[in-house]
Amino acid sequence: MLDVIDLTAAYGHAQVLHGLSLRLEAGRIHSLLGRNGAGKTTTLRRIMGLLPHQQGRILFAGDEITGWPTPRIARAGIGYVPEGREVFTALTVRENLTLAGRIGSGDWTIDRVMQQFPGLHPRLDAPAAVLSGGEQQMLSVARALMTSPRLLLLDEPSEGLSVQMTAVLRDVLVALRDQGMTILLVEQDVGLATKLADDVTLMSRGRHCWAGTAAEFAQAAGVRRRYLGA
Amino acid sequence: MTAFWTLQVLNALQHAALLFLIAAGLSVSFGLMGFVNLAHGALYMLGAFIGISVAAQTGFWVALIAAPLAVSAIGALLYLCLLGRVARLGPMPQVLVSFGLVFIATELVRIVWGDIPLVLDPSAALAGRVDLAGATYPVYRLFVICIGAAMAAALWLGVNRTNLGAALRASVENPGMARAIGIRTERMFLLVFTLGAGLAGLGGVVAAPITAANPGMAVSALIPALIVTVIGGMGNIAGAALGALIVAGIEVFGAVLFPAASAVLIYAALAVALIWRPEGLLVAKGAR
Amino acid sequence: DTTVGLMLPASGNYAALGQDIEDGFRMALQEAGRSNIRVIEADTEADPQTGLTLARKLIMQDRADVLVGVVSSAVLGAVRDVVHQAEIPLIVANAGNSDATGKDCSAFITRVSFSNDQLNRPMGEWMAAQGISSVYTLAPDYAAGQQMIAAFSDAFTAGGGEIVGGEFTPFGKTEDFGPYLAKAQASGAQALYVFYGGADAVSFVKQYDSFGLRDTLPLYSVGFLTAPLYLREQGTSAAGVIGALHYLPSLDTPENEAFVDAYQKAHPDTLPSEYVVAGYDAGRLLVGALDSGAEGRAALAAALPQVAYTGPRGPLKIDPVTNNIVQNVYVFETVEGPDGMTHQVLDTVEAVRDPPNGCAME
Amino acid sequence: MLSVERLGKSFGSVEVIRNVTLTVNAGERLVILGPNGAGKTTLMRLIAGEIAPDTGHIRLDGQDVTALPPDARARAGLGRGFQTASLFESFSIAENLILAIAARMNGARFGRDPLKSHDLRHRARAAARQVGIADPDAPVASIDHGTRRRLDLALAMSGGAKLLLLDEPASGFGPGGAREIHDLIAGLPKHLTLLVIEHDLDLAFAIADRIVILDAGGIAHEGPPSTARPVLRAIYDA
Amino acid sequence: MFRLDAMRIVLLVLLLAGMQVFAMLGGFFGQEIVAEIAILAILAISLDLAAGFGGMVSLGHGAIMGVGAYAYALAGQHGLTPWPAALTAIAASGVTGGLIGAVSARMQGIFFIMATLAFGQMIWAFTFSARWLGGDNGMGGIARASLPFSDLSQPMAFANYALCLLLAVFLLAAATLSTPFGRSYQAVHDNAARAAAIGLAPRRIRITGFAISSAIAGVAGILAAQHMQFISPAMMFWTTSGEVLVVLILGGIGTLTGPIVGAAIFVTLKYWAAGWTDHWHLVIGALLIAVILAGGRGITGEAERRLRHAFR
Ligand SMILES: Nc1ncnc2c1ncn2[C@@H]1O[C@H](COP(=O)(O)OP(=O)(O)OP(=O)(O)O)[C@@H](O)[C@H]1O
Ligand SMILES: Nc1ncnc2c1ncn2[C@@H]1O[C@H](COP(=O)(O)OP(=O)(O)OP(=O)(O)O)[C@@H](O)[C@H]1O
Ligand SMILES: [Mg+2]
Ligand SMILES: [Mg+2]
Repeated sequence: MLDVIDLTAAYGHAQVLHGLSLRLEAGRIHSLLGRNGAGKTTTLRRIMGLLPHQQGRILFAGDEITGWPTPRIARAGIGYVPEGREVFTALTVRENLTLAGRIGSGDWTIDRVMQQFPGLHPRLDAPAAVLSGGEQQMLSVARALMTSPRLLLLDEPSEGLSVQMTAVLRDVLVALRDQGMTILLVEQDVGLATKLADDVTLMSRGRHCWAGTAAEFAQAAGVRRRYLGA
Repeated sequence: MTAFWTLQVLNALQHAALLFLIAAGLSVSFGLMGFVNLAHGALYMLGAFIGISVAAQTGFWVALIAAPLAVSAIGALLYLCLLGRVARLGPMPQVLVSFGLVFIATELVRIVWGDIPLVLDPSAALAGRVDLAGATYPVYRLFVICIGAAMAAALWLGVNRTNLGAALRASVENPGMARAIGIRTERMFLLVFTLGAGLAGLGGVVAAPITAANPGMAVSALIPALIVTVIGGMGNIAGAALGALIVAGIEVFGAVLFPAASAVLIYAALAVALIWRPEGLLVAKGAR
Repeated sequence: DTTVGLMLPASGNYAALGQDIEDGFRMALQEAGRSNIRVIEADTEADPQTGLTLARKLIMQDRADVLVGVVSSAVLGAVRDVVHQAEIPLIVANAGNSDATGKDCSAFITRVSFSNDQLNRPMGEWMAAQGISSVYTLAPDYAAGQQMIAAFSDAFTAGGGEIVGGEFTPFGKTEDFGPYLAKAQASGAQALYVFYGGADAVSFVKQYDSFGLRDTLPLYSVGFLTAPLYLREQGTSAAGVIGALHYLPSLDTPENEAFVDAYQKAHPDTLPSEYVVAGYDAGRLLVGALDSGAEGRAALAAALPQVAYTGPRGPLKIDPVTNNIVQNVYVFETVEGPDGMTHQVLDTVEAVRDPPNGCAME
Repeated sequence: MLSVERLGKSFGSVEVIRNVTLTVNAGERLVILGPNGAGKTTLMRLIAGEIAPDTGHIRLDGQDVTALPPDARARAGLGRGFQTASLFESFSIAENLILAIAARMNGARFGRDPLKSHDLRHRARAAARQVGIADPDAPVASIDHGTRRRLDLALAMSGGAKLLLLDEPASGFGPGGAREIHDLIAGLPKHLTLLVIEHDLDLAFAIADRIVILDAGGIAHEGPPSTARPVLRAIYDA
Repeated sequence: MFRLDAMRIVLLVLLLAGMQVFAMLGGFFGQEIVAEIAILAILAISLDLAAGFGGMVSLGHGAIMGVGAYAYALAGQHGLTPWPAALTAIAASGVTGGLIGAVSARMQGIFFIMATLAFGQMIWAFTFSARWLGGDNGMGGIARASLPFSDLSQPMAFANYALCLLLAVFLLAAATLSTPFGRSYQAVHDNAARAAAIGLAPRRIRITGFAISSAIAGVAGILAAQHMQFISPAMMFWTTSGEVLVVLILGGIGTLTGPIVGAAIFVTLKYWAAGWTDHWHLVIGALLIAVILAGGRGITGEAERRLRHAFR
């Protein structure tokens, strides 16, 4: 589904990714793990075309999307839940969703996402600025779904979610996977990440350092300690 | 006496219509795109002068269409070559570049059209006067009221009945994320900027039969337009219309009832409005 | 050699007037065939600070022998003290503030244009004499506007008329006169008397006409309203407007005919405005003083007021009491002529001289 | 230390905080739990003075502070951590901390440059170390998410705050980081009073002396950690 | 955030020395220009304090400067000697700024700009029509300051005096920004919510900052009145403030040296370009745009960035 080959990225003069490679099988949940500052967020931003293109290639569903402008990447079917939510605070919840729905294929409607996140329903016409942290996080996921993606990139989606909502999110992601969506999950909650994931990739200082299935990861205690300190 | 007040109410409406045409484009680029476009007054001025030149060749009606189109084209060109790049740099560079454009446009107008004020004669069909509730009122001024009202309605529908307004606000707040949900921000900004320029051009050509076009108008049109935008609330068509009505009302009835204070009245109103509602009377939906 | 500092606005609101004055001034120098006059231009805009800076530059750095120009009264007010203290002659070619040849007069300041009083006073007297009994006034709210209306009102009421109302419109920001025209109409006055210039003059006449007030409320003005500069734009809207000015291109005198011909050689299809004439007469005055043998600041200052001649606008001399010009004032009606709008003289008030108004030189 | 009496707050027609009464004793560690949108952050904003309550009173050390602005409450000893890190973006990490430390020091407002003070710089570095920030001279604009969260916490604690309000302090930390933060908060000096909002139950139970569960704007439960589990289960399963 | 580093000190010294030399060699008009640059630079520094470091972009600074100038002239008329008159005028400007700030401090961005525009225009309209202040004709006969060792009626002496005042104002501004107050002021600009949470009172700090900036604008007003010995409401009109804003952004906002560079360029260009074209505004406009396209930081900001780069 997604092939990332030798990707580099930098902020000004600070090189952050040094030739990262990733391979995502379709219809699976893939966890990308690493310590703070490892470059996880940078990887996702790079895939979305939100950072200037440097070296490397990105292939998505047979297309080479390297260097495409972001809107085109989004329209090609990649949904993005950014770190820190980034909902449009000046817009209402409904506007956030309909806007994203403009490029969707229509199989995700406001009603359908409301079924997944009923907590948002009473707040539909409130400006996103006044939502609680957790509500904004749900909105951010819901917004990405409205674009009807084939591949969903999630950057720490459980941050700020209550235990109960985290469980809801987990169920949603599993259901999406079962419907055939491919998911790339960056998550600090290693427990959640490994419980959900089919495949796991570890990265450290902008480089890929371990990859395997979830089962293999569960065995690899040494790797976990070394790269995650857990 | 009623004829007198009818006349003044019509004057206020007519003044509001002109203010609305200038302010609407400013409000959209300001409130929805976050672009501090001080060159808006210059586009307004170009609308007037181009309209006058076109009308001299082909008559009023052609000018009424051609001038806004020409100014739109100028706006689009400016955006593509210059302002699009500046838009990303933040408000201070925007102020500076658009101020620079005011200087340049003013001098170009002086070079091309000279320093002597020019007027546009409306079509003969609009030249007469009609009797309304005892008052005799110039047809052209009624025409201005109608154009203002029609544009207000069209814009309101355009911004509120499509997702355009929301998409713009989203793109301004967080361009990266807006692009990540598939909004083609650049194309949309270009469209909106062009539209705003066209509105300014329309305002200019519509105003030209009433107030003489002169190179000073790039600057003098700016302040009332800014006041309308701020009092009405940014990025909000209904707000721009309301602001235009309020400002026009204050100017016209201030001139009638408190002539001695009429120079400061509008600023006093602005100060009061800001103190009462520091973010404009009608704030763009959703913004805190 | 004589060095002239020409202080005129080349940019900003008054740029068109500046251009006309300069054209006239250069015409006079050319006519005299003098090649030993060096002219240094300075763009004063309409800004007193800039005007003052440049006046000082002309006086101190360029060592000018005489200053010519000054369109805006605010600039004149700003440079007055410097000129007086530096004892350099200044020929005022426009700015009409009556005080400059009244209580603030100076032996070094000679005016060849007009004073606000000089044009408005005859108009007040003339209108009263016509049997007009009530007038509504409008003018921009600044010193010159107030001075003009005051001079008019004094003369008009002294002649038995009554000012039934009036308004000063906010300066520089009134572009729509609709509300004021409605007020004037409702005042029940017999006539409307106004002072407007620049873009305001054009808009005002257009708007006055569009409201159809011509039949009910005839328009009188100090003549700048329908001056040659604006007449082409105003077109037939200006028909019937009556005003008073010190010069009209349509004056039927041999001096004027020659002048208009000469001007039109350089500016085909354009009639000289009163500003061209002011510039021209400033030049004539200077040339006249030089011809009398004067050289240097002090001698020029003394010689300038002595010059008298009959020029395009008729007989012209300088009143030694105030150093203001003494000239004819023409009351005219703006009418449609064979080729466009023109002015038809209704009456000539001869040799109008301002009272000293507190002027005490030295 | 802190007492909140019959506090109420509505936004438009939505009643977000309903009649909440709560007391926090000096040195106590109180954790607020509750579902998303329960009103936890709103309660904290009321206590910090960022928004004004519709009804009720807030007392700090016995003094009624309901009408005081946030800065006055901060000077009275209240330290605030934000749910999304709130930093001085054009300053470095150390300078952020210096500002926070200097702000609470009474003294000449027109004295020496605090950013150049060795003493303050020293204290700022110590404060950065305390939350595990390695490079205190980095400009804030270039640091990663985890470091931002750490700095936010450090800003809350700096300058001798007596009562810390922390809104989800452990969120955004990496797997190893979360444990660090647990230890860090658990190891804070005992005289500090803590009011913490947290979704991470492990952390909550590790540090809490007392747990308050907020649901739909009201207090659903209050008591020692041992009593909280069944209530939580009831709320979360509903 | 403000730092008075070596680069800025070097630039300041070079600028002041350059202007001194220009005044010495440039004859009478050169001296006049240097004085004018110094006045504009002081005003731009004052605006930099408000806009660059406090985020309070003001279109009322021309009017606030005018209050200083008129207060100085009035105090002189009422018999005060120049120095006490100057103190009165600085206080008048500071208080005016404090009042405007008190009303406007809670507004942000364009709303703050418009509020300052409104108050500035009210001050202008009042002065414009106040007969006792000379109305639009202005007031003349204003005294220059007197110094025991120098005759300020000499243009060269006055230019030096203006440069000294400029230096003093620069150092004062730099020092203010480096005090605990100054740092708090910049912190409030950066993040008001966080500033309040660490115990800084944003509103009070903003008002104080605006008042200080206004007092400095008053210094510019006094100097302008002394230089021209004539004042008129033209200096209070909003376009004056707009021009200062342009000077500030052109030179580099938030640098404190930028205002001096911007003022020097603006004034020289104005007189130089006006010497060969009536359309000198065109030249200025094109320059403004060029500067922004070169990087958007203003001349000083851009130069500093390049130098920092080169030295690394
Ligand atoms: N805007 C920026 N400018 C400069 N450096 C940056 C910027 N954003 C991130 N970095 C640096 O890039 C590196 C990788 O950051 P990134 O945000 O990708 O890490 P991450 O793995 O997502 O960390 P976290 O778990 O904290 O979210 C970090 O060292 C960070 O300091
Ligand atoms: N300014 C406001 N206007 C309107 N509604 C608001 C405002 N602030 C908060 N709310 C609403 O109040 C409710 C409580 O919000 P609050 O932020 O206190 O929740 P929370 O308990 O902190 O949730 P979370 O755990 O998700 O952060 C939410 O439903 C939110 O949408
Ligand atoms: Mg990250
Ligand atoms: Mg919360």
